[in-house]
Amino acid sequence: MTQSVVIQVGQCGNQIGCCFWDLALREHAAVNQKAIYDEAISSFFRNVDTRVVGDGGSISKGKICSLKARAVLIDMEEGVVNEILQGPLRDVFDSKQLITDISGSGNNWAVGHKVFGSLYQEQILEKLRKSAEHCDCLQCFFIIHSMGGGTGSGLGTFLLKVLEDEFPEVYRFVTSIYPSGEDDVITSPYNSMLAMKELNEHADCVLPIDNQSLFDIISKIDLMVNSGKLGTAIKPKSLVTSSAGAKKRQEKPFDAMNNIVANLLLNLSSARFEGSLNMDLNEISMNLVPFPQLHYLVSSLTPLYTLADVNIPSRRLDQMFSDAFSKDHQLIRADPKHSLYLACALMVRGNVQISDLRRNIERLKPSLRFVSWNQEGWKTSLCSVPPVGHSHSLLALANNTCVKPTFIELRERFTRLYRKRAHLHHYLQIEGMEESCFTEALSSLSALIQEYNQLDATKSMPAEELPRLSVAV
Amino acid sequence: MGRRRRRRRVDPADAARALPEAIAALSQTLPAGPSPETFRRAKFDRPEAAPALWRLLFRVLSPQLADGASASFSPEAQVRSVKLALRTQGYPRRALAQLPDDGSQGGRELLLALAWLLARGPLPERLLTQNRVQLGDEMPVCECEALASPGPPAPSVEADGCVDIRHLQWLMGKLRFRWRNLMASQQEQCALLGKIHSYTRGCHSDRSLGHLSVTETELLRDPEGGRQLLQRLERENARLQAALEWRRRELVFWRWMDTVLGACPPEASQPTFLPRIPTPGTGALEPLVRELQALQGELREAVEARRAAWEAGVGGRGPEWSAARTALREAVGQDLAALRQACEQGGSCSLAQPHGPHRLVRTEAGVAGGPGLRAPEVIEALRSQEARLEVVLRQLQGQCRQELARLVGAPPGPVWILPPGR
Amino acid sequence: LLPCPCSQHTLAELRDALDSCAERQRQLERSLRVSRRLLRAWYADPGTTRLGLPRAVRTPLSDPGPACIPSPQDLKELELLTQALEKAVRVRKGISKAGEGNKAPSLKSGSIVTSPATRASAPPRTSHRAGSRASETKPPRGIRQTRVPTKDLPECRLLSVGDQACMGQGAGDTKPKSGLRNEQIVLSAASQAPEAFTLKDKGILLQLPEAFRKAASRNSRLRRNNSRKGQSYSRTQGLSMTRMQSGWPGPRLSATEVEAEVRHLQKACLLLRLRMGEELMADPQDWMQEYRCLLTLEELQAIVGQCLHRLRELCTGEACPARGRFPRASLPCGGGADPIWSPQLLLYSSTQELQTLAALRLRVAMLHQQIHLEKVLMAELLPLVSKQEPLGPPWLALCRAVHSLLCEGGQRFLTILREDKPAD
Amino acid sequence: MSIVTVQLGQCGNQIGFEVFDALFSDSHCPQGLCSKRENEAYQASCKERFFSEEENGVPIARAVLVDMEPKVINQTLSKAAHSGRWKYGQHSCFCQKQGSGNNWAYGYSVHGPRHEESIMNLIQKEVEKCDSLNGFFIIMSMAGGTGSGLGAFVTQNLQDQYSNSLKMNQIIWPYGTGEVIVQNYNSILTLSHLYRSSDALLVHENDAVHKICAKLMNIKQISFRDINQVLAHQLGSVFQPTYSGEGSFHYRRNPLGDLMENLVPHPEFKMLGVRNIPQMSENSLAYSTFTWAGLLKHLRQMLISNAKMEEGIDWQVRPPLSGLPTRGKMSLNKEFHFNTSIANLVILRGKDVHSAELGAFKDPALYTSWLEPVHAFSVWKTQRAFSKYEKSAALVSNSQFLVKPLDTIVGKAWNMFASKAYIHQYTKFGIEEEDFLDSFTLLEQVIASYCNLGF
Repeated sequence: MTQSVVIQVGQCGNQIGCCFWDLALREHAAVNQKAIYDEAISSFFRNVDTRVVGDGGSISKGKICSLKARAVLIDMEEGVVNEILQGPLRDVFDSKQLITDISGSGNNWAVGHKVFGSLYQEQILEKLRKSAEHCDCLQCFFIIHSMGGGTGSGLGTFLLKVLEDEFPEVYRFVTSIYPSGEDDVITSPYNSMLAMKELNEHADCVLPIDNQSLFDIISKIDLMVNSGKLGTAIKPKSLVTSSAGAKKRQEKPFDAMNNIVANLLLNLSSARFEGSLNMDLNEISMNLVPFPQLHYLVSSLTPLYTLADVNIPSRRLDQMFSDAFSKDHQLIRADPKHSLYLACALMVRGNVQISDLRRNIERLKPSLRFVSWNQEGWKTSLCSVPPVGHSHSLLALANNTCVKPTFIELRERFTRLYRKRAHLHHYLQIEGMEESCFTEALSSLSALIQEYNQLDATKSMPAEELPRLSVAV
Repeated sequence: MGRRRRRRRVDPADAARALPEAIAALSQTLPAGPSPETFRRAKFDRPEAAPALWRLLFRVLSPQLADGASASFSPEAQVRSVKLALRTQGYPRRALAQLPDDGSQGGRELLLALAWLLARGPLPERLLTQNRVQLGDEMPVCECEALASPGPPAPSVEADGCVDIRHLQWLMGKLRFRWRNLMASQQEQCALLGKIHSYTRGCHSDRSLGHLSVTETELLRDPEGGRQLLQRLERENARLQAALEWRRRELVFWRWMDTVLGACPPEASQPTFLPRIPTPGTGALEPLVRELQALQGELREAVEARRAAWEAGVGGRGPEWSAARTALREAVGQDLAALRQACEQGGSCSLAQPHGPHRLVRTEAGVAGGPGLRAPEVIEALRSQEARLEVVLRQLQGQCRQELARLVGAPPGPVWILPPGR
Repeated sequence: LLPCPCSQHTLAELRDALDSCAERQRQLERSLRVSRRLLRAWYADPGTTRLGLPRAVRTPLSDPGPACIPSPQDLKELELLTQALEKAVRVRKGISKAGEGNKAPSLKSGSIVTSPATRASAPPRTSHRAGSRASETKPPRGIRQTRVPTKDLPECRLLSVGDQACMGQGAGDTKPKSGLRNEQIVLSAASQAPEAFTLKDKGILLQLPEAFRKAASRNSRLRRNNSRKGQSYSRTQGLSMTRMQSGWPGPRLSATEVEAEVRHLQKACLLLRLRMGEELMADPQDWMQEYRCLLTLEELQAIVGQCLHRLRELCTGEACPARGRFPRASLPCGGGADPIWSPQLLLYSSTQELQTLAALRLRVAMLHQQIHLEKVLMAELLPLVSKQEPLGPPWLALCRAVHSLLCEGGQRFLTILREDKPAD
Repeated sequence: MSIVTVQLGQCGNQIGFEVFDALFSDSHCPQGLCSKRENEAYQASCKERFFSEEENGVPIARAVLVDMEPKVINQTLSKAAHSGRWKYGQHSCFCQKQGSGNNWAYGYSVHGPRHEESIMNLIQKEVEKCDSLNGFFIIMSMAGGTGSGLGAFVTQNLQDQYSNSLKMNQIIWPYGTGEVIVQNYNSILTLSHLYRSSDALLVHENDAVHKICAKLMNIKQISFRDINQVLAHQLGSVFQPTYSGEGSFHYRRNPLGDLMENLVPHPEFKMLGVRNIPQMSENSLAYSTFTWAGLLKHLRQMLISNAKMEEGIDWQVRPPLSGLPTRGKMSLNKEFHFNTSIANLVILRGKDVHSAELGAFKDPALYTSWLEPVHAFSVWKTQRAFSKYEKSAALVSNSQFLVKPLDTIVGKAWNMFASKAYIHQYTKFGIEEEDFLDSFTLLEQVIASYCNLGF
C-alpha cells in the first residue's frame, strides 16, 4: 500500500489541514473498529510507540499505539499552528513536523517564495525527507494552500519545485484556494498570478477551489437545515460541512468551508479502502490530464448531506449523480455542463454497484459535451467504504474548459492592478524579483487560457472522422 | 549356401518333403499364411485357393493393420487395396489387375505377385520388424523414421483442386501446434518412463538392464494382459523360427516358382505400365535438380577460384610434396567416406553414427555402466545437428526474403510494414 | 486462389506432415496411457486418482503362501499382487489415519518399508544410490508429502529361503544384492500383519514369470539369428530372381521407392551443403590445410555430380534399384544388417536428461520437416509471385501470405499500407 | 495435463478467483447426473488440470497471482481461504505497493522488467508442480495498466521461456465507455503485443456480460462479482473436462492444444469468443427443460446473427446462399448482419449428449470460403452435466464477432492519437509514437483480414 504526505502551508492551508486530520481520524475510527493499525490507516498515519525515545518508534503492525499524521505544517506566522498544537489534534503532530516563523509574509508572494523559500529550503527539505523515510512507498504529496496570500501562495508554490527536484517520482496534488472577487487582500491578484505560473509548471494536478463557491454551498445547506422541513430528517453527522455534528455550528467562519475541502481530499484518496473498482491516485492524472499543462480539475461533492431515512430509492441515488454535474455543487464557480469536457472521473463510495454507475453515465452523457477525441472520457471507481455518516457518496472530477473564466477573471484583476503598477515596489524590492517575473507569469497564464480557447473552439466544429491507416489487403 | 544345396541334392527323400516344408515355413512367417496345400492348388489356379491368397496379400501389403482390423475390410475392399498397392509398387503383370474384384479368382497370379514381392526384398524380415513385440522402452537415436510419412502418400483424394493460400497458412499453423503438442506429450512420456524405471530399479533379472520397462511392468500389473503378451511373443517366436527355416529352404521354393511361372501365359515383355509416380514425387524432383545444380555451381566456383589461387601461390613443390599430397588425398577420402556413403545409401542413417532403436536404461550418474550408448553423447550430437539445421533454415528464410524483395522491387504506392523485430 | 497443381502439391506435402505428426502423437498417447495406468495403479487411489504424486504404497499381504513358490504359481502370485496393488492406497490411508504405531507390529516379520519417498531420505540397501536419486528427481515432492510411519525401522528385511537372518540390518550397502535377486525370495510365512512395500521390492519378490523370461530370451536369440541370416538372403535370391523375372521387364523402381530415393537425395543435398558451408567458412592456417580444403571441395563436387546423375535417372524413369542393394524403403532404418533385431542400450541417468534427449530428437525431426516444407513452398510459391500481375490486390495478398509462410515460419505477418493516406 | 493460470491486475485476480471457484463447485456438484465412477473421473480430470493437492487434502489452485498493489490480492487470497474448499498456494502471489495507474507503459516498461525475475520464478515453481504442463491461462483486462501492460510483458516472457507451451490470454474487453479514459490506448497496445506473443486471445466483453446479468440472470443491481461469475461460468463450460473423442470415455488430456489446433492456426486470426446456452438464474432453472435441438438451434442463430445471448436474437439473419457473390467484403460502415466464421468449437454437456444433432453447424455457408467445415468445425462432449444444467452447450468461435468492437477501439484510439492527447504519459515510460503506430498498423491489418474473410 502506498502512503501520502500532506503539506499544509499558510493560514488557510493549515486550517483546512486541521479539518482534514480530524475527519481522517474519524473515518478510520469508523471503519477500523478493532483499532488495528492496517494498511488503510497507514496511508495517512504512522503508528508510533511513544515509549520509545527518539524517532525510531514506528510500528508497522498490530494495535494502534499512537497515530502521527504524515504531514508537514508550514506557516510563517505562529498563530494557526499554535492553535492546532493546543487543540484536540495536538497528539497527532509533533514538533519535528513544524516549520514556523513569526514575521509572516505580509500577503506578498515574493516574500514567501523568494525570502522564506531560500531561508527555509534546507529545513523544509529535511522535514520532507524525514516524512518520506517513514513511508513504505510514498506515492503522493498533497499540498494545501491559498493563492491569494503570501505564505501559502509564495512558499507553497516554492515547495513544488523543491519536491519536483527531490522526489520526481512522487505525485504533487495541489489543492489551491482561489480568492473571491471581493477579496480583502489587495495584492491577491499579483500573488495568484505569480503562483499560477508555478502551478502550471510544477504540479501534477491542481484542484482549484474558490471561497465563494464554498460559501454558496454552505448557505444552501443552512437554508435546508434551517428551513425546518428537512431539519430533523437530515441524518446526524452527515453534513459535509461539519466535522462533528454535535459541535456548535460555525465556531469559526471558515470551519464549514474547510470541511468541504477536507472531505474532497478524503474522497480523492478513497483507494485506501477496498472496492470492486479501485482508483489509485496515480490513475487520476493518467486519466484526467491529456496534456501536461491542462491539469486543473474541477471538483464537486455530492450528496451534501444524507437524509436519516435509510431507504435510498434509486432516484435519490440518481439525484446524487445529477447534482454532481450541476453548477451549484462545483467547488469553483464554473458550469461544466455548458463547457467542454476533456475528461471526467466519477469516484463513488458506498453501496453503489457498477450497474448504477453505468445507468447514470448513460443518462447524463447526452447532456454533456466532450471533446471530439475523447467522446467517452469517463473514468470510474467504486470504493465499498462510504464516508462517515453516509451510505454512499460521489466525487466528480472534471477536466473541463469551465475553469477558464476563473483564470480570465484572475488575469483581468491582475491587469487592472498591473497597469497601474500598484504595489509593485513591494515585490520588486525583494531580491530575485524582477518585472519579468510578472510578464512571464502573465504570458504563462495567457498561454493556458489560449489552450482552453482552442479546445472550446472545437465545440462548434462538426465531429469528423480522421482518416485512418489504410490497409491494402 | 552352396554347401546346403549340395546336401539337399544328396538326399532325395529330403527333397520330396522339402517343398511343402519350405512353403509351410514361409506361410508361418507371413501373417495369415495359408497351408501348403493352398499354394499347391494356387499353382493350378484353383478358385478355392484364391480367397486365402488375397487375404494373405492384403495383410502383407498393409502391415500397419492390427490383427483384428483387417476383418473390417470387405473382401472387395481387400482385393482393390491389394491391386492398388501392387500397382504403386510397380508390379508389372497386367493379368492381376484384370482379375475380378470379388476375390474368387487368381490363385496363380497371386502366387506370382507374392513371389515378386518376396524377390524384391526381405519381405518376411520386414514384416517381422514392423510388427514386432516390443518389450523394452525404446528410442531410436537416428532420424531415419522420425516424422517420416507414415506410409505411401494417399493418392490425392482432394478433388477440389485449387486452394486459397490462407488455407496453406492454416495448415502450417496447425502443424506448428501439432509439433508443440508432440513436444508436450513427449516430455510427459519421458517423465513417466523415468519414474517407472526408477521405481522398478533392481527388478530385472538381466543385470545390464536393472529395471523393468513399461511393457514388463504392465505385465506384472495385469496378469491377463501378460498372458496375451506372452502368447504374442510365442507367436512371434514361432514366426521367427519359421523365418529361419524359410531361409534355409527357400531355394526349393524358388525352383518351384519357376515352374509356376512357366505355367503362366507370358505377358508382353514391353514395360506395360511404368510405375505411377505420384505428384509429390515429380514435384519434388524438379526443385531438387535445381538445388543440386546450384550447389554444383557454387562448388565449381569455389573450387576454380581456390585452385587458381593455389596454383599461383604454392604450385610447384619438391618430391616430399607429392607424398604429402597423396597422404592428404587419402585423408580427405577417409574424411568424406561417411558422407559419400550417406549420400549413396541412406541419408544420415548410414553416417558413422549409431542408429536404430535403442532400449532405454536408467543408470546412476556416476556409475561406469556396461556397454551401451550414453545419453550425453547422443545429446551432444543432436545439439550440433539442431544448430546446423537451424542455420540452414535461417539461410532459406533469408533467401526467401531477398527473393521476395527482388520480386516486389520498390513499387510506388503501398508501404510494406514488416512485423517489428523483438 | 492458387493454381491447381501448386495447390495439390503443397497441400499434399502439408497433409503428409500433419499426418505424420498425428501418427506419432497417437503412438505417444498409446504408450502414455499404459504408463499412466501403471503409475496410477501404483501409488494412487483409483477413486480420486492422484495423478503424478509418487506415494508410498503399503498393502497387507494376508497370506503370502508357502515359502517356496514354484514358477508355475507365478501367475497366481501375480494376480495376488494386482489385487494388492489396487487395495494399496486404501490401506495406506487406513494406516495413516489409524496412527503410526499400531500398524507396524511386523518389525520382525520381514516388513519392507522402503518407498520412493523414504528411499530418498533414508537410503535403502545402497546408500550412494539414494543420494543421487534425490538429486535427479528435481523437486522431491514425495519427501515432503509422505510420512511413512515405519521410516525409522531398519530399511530392509528381506528374508531369503535359505537365510532367515535379517539381511539389511543397519547399513545396507554390504548386502549382496544380485544374489538375493536371483533366488526365490518370499516373505516369511510368519508374516500376517500389514506391510509396506514398493514396487521395487515387489519386483524382487515377483520376478517376471519364468515362461515369459524364457520366451523373451528365445525371442532375442531368434532375432539375432535371423539378422545374421538376413545378410545372406540376397545372394540366395540372386539366382532364382533373374529367372523369375526373365519374362518381365527389368526391375524398376516403384513410386514409393522413387519417393524414398528422392527424400534420401534431399537429405544428401542438405548434408553436402552443410559440409560445403563448413569448408568455405574454414580458415586454413597453412598450405597443407589449404590444399586439404581444396581437395575436399573437389570431392564434394564429385559427390554432387553423382547425386545429380542418380536424380536424372529417377527423372527419366530409368533408374534401377541401386547397385547391389535392394530398395532402401524395404527395411526401416537402413539396410537389413542393422542391429534392429536386438536393440542396443541407451543409458541415461536422469529424467531431465531423457527429456532433453527426446526433445532434441523431436526438434531435429521438426527442423527436417520444416526445411523440407520450406523448400517445397519456395519452389511452388515464389514463381507465383513473379508470374502474377503486380500490385493488384490478389498479388498483394499473395505477397503477404508468402512472406509470412516463407520468411516468418508462418508465425508473423506483415502489413501493406496504401501510401495515398498519410501514415500519421 | 495441467494448466497454470496467471492472474494479473485487479480484474485478472477477481476473475481468477471466480473461475477456480466455479471449476471447483462444478466438479463437486452433486447434480452431475452421471454415474459415480464417471463423476470421479471427471473430478480427477478437472483436478489434474487446475488444482494440485496438499497434504491435508485441500486442493490448491494452479495459479500465480500478480498485482502491483496489495489490496485485491489480499482480498482474493482470503476469500479463497475462507471458502475452505480450495485455496491458493501460500507462496504463489506477487504484489507490490503501487499500481500501474492505468498506464500501459508503466506496467510494460517499468513494472515488467523490474519484477521479471520474481514473477517468472513464481511461475516456474508452479510449472514444476505439474507432471505435465499443457499451457497457460493468462487472465487480464486490457483497459487498465497492470493487467494489460504487465500482462503483455509476462506473456512475452512466457513465449520466450516456454515456447512450446500454449498460451491463452483471457482478455476482458472494457465497457465501451466509462471504465478508464485511456482504455483505447491501453487496449491497442495490449492487443498488438499479444498478437505477437500469445497463441489465442479469448475475449470477454464487459458490455455483453453485463447485458447477460441484466436480461438472463435478472439481477437488478449488477456488481462486478455478478459479471465475473457469469464469465467464470462461461470459461468453465469450455474448459471443464470433455471426452477425448467420439465414442471415447477417456477425458481429453490436451484441451488447450486441441482447441487451438482447431481454432487459431492462422496467425492473423487469433480472437475467440464464447457463447453459452442456457444461462439463467438458479430460480428459473428449476422450472426449465431443454432439448438439444432447441438449444443448438438457438446457439447457431446466436452465432450467425452475432448475438451474445439467447435473448434478443435476430432470427431474420440467414446464411448467404453458397455460390452467390453475396459473401463479399464485409463493410464496416453498413450494418452487417451475417457473422462469418473461420472455425467453431461446440461443447456439449449433459444428458443424452450423443443424440445431439450438429449438422446445422457444418453448413459451409457459415464459414469462410477457404476452409471446409470438416476443418473448421469440431465438437467436444461429455455426459456429465455442467453446473446444475441438465443440458448445456457452449460455443467457442473464431469469427467476425469482434471486428466491430475492435474497429471502434482502434478508431477512438486513432482519434485521440491524432490529437496527441495523453501521449506524454506513455513517452514518459518509453513507449514512443512509433510503438503506437506499429500497434495501429498491426490491428488495422487484423481488422482488414477479418473483414476480408469472404474473399
